[in-house]
Amino acid sequence: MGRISLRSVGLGLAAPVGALVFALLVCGVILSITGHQPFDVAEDMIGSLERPRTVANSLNSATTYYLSAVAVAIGFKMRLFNIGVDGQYRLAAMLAAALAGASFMESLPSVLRILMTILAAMLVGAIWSGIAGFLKVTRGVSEVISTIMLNAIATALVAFLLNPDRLAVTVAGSNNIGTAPITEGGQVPGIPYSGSSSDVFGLIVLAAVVGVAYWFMLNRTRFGFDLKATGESESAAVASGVNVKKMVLASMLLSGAVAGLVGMPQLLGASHSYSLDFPAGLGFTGIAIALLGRNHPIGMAFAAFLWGALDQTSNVLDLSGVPKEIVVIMQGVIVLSVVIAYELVRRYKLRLEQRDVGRALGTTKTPEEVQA
Amino acid sequence: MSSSESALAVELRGITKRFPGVVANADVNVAVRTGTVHALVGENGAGKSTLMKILYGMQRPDEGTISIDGTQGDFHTPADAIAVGIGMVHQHFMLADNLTVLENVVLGDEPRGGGGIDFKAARAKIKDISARYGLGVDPDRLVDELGVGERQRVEILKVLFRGARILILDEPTAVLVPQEVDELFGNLRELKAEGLTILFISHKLDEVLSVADDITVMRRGTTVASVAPGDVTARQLAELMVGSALPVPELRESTVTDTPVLEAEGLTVTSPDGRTVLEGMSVTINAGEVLGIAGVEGNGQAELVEALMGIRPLQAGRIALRGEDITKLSTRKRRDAGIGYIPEDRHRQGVLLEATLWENRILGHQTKAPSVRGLLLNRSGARADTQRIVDEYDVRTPNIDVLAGSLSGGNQQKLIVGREMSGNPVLLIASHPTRGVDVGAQAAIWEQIRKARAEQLAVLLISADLDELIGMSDSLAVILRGRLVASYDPKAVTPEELGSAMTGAGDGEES
Amino acid sequence: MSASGLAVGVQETVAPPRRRTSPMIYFLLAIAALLVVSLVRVLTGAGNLTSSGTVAAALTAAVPIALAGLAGLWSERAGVINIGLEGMMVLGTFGAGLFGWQWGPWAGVLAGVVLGAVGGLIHAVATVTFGVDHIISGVAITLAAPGLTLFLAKLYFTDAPGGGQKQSPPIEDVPHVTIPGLSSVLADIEQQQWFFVSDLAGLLRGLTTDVSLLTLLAVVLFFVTAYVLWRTAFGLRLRSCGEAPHAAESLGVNVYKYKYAAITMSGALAGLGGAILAVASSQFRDGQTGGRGYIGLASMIFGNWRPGGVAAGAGLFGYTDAMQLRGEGAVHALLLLLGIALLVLAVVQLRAKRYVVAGVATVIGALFILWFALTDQVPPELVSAAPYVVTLLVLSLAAQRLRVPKWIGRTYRRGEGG
Amino acid sequence: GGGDDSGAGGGGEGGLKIGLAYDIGGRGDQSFNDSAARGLDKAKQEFGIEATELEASQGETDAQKEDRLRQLAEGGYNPIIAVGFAYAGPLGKVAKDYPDVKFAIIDDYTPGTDDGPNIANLTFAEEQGSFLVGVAAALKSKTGNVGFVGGVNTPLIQKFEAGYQAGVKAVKPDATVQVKYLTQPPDFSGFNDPAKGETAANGMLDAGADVVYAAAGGSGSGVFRAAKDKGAMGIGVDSDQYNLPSLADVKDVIITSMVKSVDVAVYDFIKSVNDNQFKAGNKVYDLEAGGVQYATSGGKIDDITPRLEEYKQKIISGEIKVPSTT
Ligand SMILES: Nc1ncnc2c1ncn2[C@@H]1O[C@H](COP(=O)(O)OP(=O)(O)OP(=O)(O)O)[C@@H](O)[C@H]1O
Ligand SMILES: Nc1ncnc2c1ncn2[C@@H]1O[C@H](COP(=O)(O)OP(=O)(O)OP(=O)(O)O)[C@@H](O)[C@H]1O
Ligand SMILES: [Mg+2]
Ligand SMILES: [Mg+2]
Repeated sequence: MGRISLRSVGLGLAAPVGALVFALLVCGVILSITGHQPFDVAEDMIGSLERPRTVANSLNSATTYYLSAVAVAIGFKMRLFNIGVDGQYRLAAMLAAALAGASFMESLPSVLRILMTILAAMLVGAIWSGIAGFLKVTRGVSEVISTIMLNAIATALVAFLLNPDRLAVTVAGSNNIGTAPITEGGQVPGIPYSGSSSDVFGLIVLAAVVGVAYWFMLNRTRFGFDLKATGESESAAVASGVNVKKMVLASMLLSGAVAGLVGMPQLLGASHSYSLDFPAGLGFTGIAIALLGRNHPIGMAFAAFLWGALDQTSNVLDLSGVPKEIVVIMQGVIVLSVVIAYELVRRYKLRLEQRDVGRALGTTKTPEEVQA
Repeated sequence: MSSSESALAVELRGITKRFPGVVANADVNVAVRTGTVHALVGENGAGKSTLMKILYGMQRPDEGTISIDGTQGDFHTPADAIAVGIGMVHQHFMLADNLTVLENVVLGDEPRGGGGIDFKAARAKIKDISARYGLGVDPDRLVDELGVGERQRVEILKVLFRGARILILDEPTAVLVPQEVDELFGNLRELKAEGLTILFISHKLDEVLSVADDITVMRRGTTVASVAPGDVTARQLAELMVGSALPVPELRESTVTDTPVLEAEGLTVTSPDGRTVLEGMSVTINAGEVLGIAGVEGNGQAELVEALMGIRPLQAGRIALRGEDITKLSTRKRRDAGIGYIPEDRHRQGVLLEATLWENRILGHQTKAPSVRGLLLNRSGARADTQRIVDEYDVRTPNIDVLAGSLSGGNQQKLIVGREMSGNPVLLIASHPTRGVDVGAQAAIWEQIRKARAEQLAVLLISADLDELIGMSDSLAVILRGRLVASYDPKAVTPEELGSAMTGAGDGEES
Repeated sequence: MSASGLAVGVQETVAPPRRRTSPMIYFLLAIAALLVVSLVRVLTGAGNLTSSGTVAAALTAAVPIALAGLAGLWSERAGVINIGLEGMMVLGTFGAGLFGWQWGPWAGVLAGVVLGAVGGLIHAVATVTFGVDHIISGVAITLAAPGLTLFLAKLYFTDAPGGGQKQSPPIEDVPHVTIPGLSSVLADIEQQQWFFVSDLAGLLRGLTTDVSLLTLLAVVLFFVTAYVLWRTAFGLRLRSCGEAPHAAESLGVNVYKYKYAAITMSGALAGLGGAILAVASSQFRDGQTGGRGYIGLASMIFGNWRPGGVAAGAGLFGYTDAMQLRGEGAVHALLLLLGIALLVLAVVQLRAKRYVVAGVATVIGALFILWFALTDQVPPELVSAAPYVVTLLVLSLAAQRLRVPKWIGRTYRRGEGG
Repeated sequence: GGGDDSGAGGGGEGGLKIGLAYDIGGRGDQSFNDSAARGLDKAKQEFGIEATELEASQGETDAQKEDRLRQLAEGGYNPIIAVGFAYAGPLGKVAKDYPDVKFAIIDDYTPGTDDGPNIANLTFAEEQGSFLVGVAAALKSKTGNVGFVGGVNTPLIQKFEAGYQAGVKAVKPDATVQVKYLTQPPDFSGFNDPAKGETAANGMLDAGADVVYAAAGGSGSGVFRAAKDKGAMGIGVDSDQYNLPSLADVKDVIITSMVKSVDVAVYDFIKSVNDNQFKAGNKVYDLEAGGVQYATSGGKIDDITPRLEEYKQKIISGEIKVPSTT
């Protein structure tokens, strides 16, 4: 066993490291071809990570990305493709922001206010993804289509609600429009990060909690077992007594509830209002990170941080005249090469395992031994 | 050996093929005379299919040579083998369900005309071949709609369509009833008469002895004997195959009681397209009784089983388990009430190939100790019990943390049987419990069923293996087009009688 | 993850034995639909419902989506999910921008096709050769493509006249054609506002007037696809790779080759869709595809992996999109149209004894009609959701008899079959 | 805050070192950002200064914007110009930490950015300029039916609409104004989708409009193409679009443009810093200041310029008060 685990650790590391090296190589080539100095670029990016602020911001991005990735991963684990995390978190953040900013909330104790906001966001996210789940189990509508459609519908709905006649307030002189700002009591204070001008989102704790809960749910609960079983083989799960329709609905609701959280760190920790410039597209980033982290709670955490760090260090590139899109290319190449590497390693491991099984069972005997 | 008397159609020399962990073929030598039926026998995993795939260019041998009609060949793909006139019907059907028979047949060798496929010519040719060999295949039907027998004939048509002179048939009779087998053999003799060479794999030794001109026996990846059918008995052949005597399916004294465990009445199931696939079926099984259901595949067995398990909705009917109505209960509740389930297709319904053995132990028992505690999994409980099953049922595995997919089919099956027997079920629904399982495992599974029956378990046994059915059942029923058409006393019935009842030709008697 | 997703809820399709719906049925259905639409047009006075302008705009809007859908069809028929369509379209828009600007629109289209095909090829290498999960590879391509194009755009376009960091200099358009004579006759009939006749004239006029050659090319490609995939040996083999690759392999078909061909073709078609988008907009712009690749994928599923269905899905989307862009009035009328359509569906479902669906359809239908009756206008912000709502509704209420290529999303490796 | 942010600060010793952060779109968007770039270029030529330009990416957070500004500040850039209201929040924070650096923000004057002693808010009276092109549309229209195509439904673009509506109504109170926004935020593709612009404009033209105002960034080219096909007229936005090379093939339908002189504002700001005349607080670029105007290139509105000038004077004098919301 010791030998095997050592081997599997080695193999486990081989994939991501190999892939990273490969991705760097590809980007280096692209940079060289286009007349840039790959090493200078790398130095700039790594150098900017020495700034505490960049690290803090990377952590903050990672927090949001991680939540988004978990939301996506819950679906992935049972082969549900929730492309709708994007719409779910935007609608959830908008409505939760409206609630949190509402004047009647001012009188409530801070903890209750924050809790209500977060619960409201989870509820909205769950309802929005629940529509897709409901249509899937009752009408067999592919969740891929329905969530794409629901993303666009959410956009229209948010635009409709983000109107001074409805949930938005306008600020004189501003060209922005958003929900009423959340006052101090409704905000989640940041965690000071030494040397950085920006704090780390207080809700990074929430992300950690969600990650642990996700891990626990998958590995320690019956529900998680059913979820994984359904993902691995729907027919076997059905035969084992899993009600797949209920599972689809439940996991869509769960995925949506987590999606509802995606906007919270930013909303309660920084923006304090849902306005036109509230970050969009985090749902899609979540897909990439879930894939990169292989739906694994720890894997996704690393992936989220890597992603956040790449995003945050890209600003420095423009200053030295390198198009920062090189970072986006790098992200794409990393996803692809990590996965290729994992696939190669997986095949290799499978071969090793079969060989082990074979050896243990003595099926590798030579014909002479057989005839004997 | 008479191989020197006529030209050799196929000569395999020193074929060796290694897979990770397994030497599938080790220095195999086979010589097949032109214009003969040559049978290849051997237990599961002996390397028969692998050898045939090598001959057909689907796999490359690590060592050895292949000669066709005296000329040495080097096959990289099936296309190379097809080019020299080899055709193969695979153990598992190689058909695309969503394509028509015609499309499946012409695939890869399409008659061209007018910038596309010449459908007219293809249709004519298929009808012609179909008529000539009495295959009765309609080129325009979707393969999805065909039964196993028809699929088998489409497979043969595919080969004939390409004008193959050497036919490989890998276990063509496994899914056929005796009458269909006879028809097939009729076809084979006709083909042989036309000078074709046939390589034929089967586990059914009587068949082998009746149809083959030569027999090659394989064991553990190598050829251990070449015999003529006249020189051996089935028993001798079996001993050559396994190196020991064959186990026989049989029950000892009757344990049947009059306490009904399963009472199903008027079960009616319709398929999604509105056909009635199960029509007012009633089944009763008492404690300690094994009810065997015989039937050609696709006559409603799968639907019956799935209806009993609550996987398929009922249009009408009532199911009671030990007197309690379970008609409206979910699959999970039914399992909780004490139904064990050995599915016919273990990869589809029985195991999670990418999960470990102990996780597979939990599957189907997600609500019961020792694998769970409340809403949480009990990992140590599940692991301990998995170890127990591995030991008791002789599941050959290095440990319980390997993925189920890396076990052989037989060992997977033993794990499933062990799992379904745990938790003391009152009713066991066993669909083809020994399908594709080698003799050792077969004997073990039969023994477990006997043991449980002695402890008052009720068993619904569905099998395509008529010997198993006759040997293991306390009573026997025949299913045809969604109805039970006849009942037999297993002690008094022959496989032939059963076979004709299964095809609708026989006259079953009430018993 | 991966694979084709869960089958739950999808009604199992057992092909009705030997009942081929004749084209006549579709024709009659289309006539009936047009009758209802023109009835609504007369009732509401929303001329935009069937005007030639709407039809023409719908056609233009549908083309890139339809090509993306067709691209998806090629790939998925060969068993490979292509969620990278969006990225391949982006490559197409960029190719059109870079080459179209310097060497004219046709060169641009060609470049778009080639770049798209390169995207497809990458997808093929990842999924076929390396057996990577199809979704992952697709997402990676969709992720990297905009990065790459922006990176290159900054290099090539920033200092070009009329270009910028995120957009190319202008591209010329390709010629547009009109069937001479016919257009003006139809225009006269359309003007008359006759029930049905004018609507039909509007429809025909929209389809025959000022049609871009690229639109025609797209239409031709649909017929070519249908022919190639269902009438030729190449197509049969390709489809067999998506249904049962090991069966194909056992008959000597080189599955890898066909998968490569299909995915590359898929990329090329997506690239074409992107290029057409760029040429029709006179330039490449970052973010121009606006999710059309995903919509195309949706229209392919909507269309049950068949060219006619893809065209219908893209057409439905293009139509509602054109309508909402051309004026709010039509969307208001759409409420009535949807209401009526739902009631019709309710009756059909009632006759099929599906009471729940019939009930739900009746309720939603009545709500739409009520909404129509009680308001003069749909809030403008919500209007933009019309195409999505309509697509979702149609999908939810139509029976889901989807037939996914059987081997979709799964890895195939030579010699592992049987 | 603190730590790593304490360094740097004041400007360079010799010529100015300007940092400019664009909104999404960046230099070359043939619109708003490009206009800022023109102002920068002019200043560069004139004052021989050095400049670095950074650009926002799609979907980024305020933190990234803040980081961008900080990097400029840390890098010794002074002054720093933020293009677009999205920078408002981040700028407020950064400016506090760098009291010696002069900042400018375009299109925003909100509490939080107005109180900094080192921030100049450069805002525009888009509604006033839009009013005038509305007048032009009404005067030029034969059908009494005109259109407005907005790129994305945001308050900023709504300002354009409000002024335009008022202008049209001022001339022809019973005229019809058709309004369409191409997309809803956060889908900003409405600024980038000429095909949508063309469809929307076609709808308006089919419904009787004969002049369409395209306040839709890059989607405007589609609007003009529709106008050209149907023999109608179009009105451009932000810059004098008649003269844009990218619109050369449709320029004959562009009768005028609502020019928003971001370039002037940028140039003025740099000049003020260069001349040590920096003034914090809001500077409104309105008609009076020449910050917004109507373009006359192409001579299509020569016949009505007297009327337009008349209205312009009335606005400047305060006789007409142009609403900024609908
Ligand atoms: N692709 C493969 N990879 C690894 N091992 C394989 C592969 N195919 C076959 N084997 C192994 O080779 C051995 C021979 O398998 P083969 O399928 O040839 O047996 P068989 O004689 O046809 O058995 P059966 O009677 O069950 O059909 C088996 O032990 C199996 O484990
Ligand atoms: N294509 C394959 N790739 C890898 N391993 C394979 C393959 N086919 C078979 N094996 C391995 O061969 C072993 C059993 O295969 P085999 O098909 O011979 O079993 P079996 O006892 O005949 O069961 P079954 O009836 O399910 O085929 C297992 O270890 C399995 O993992
Ligand atoms: Mg086998
Ligand atoms: Mg075999």
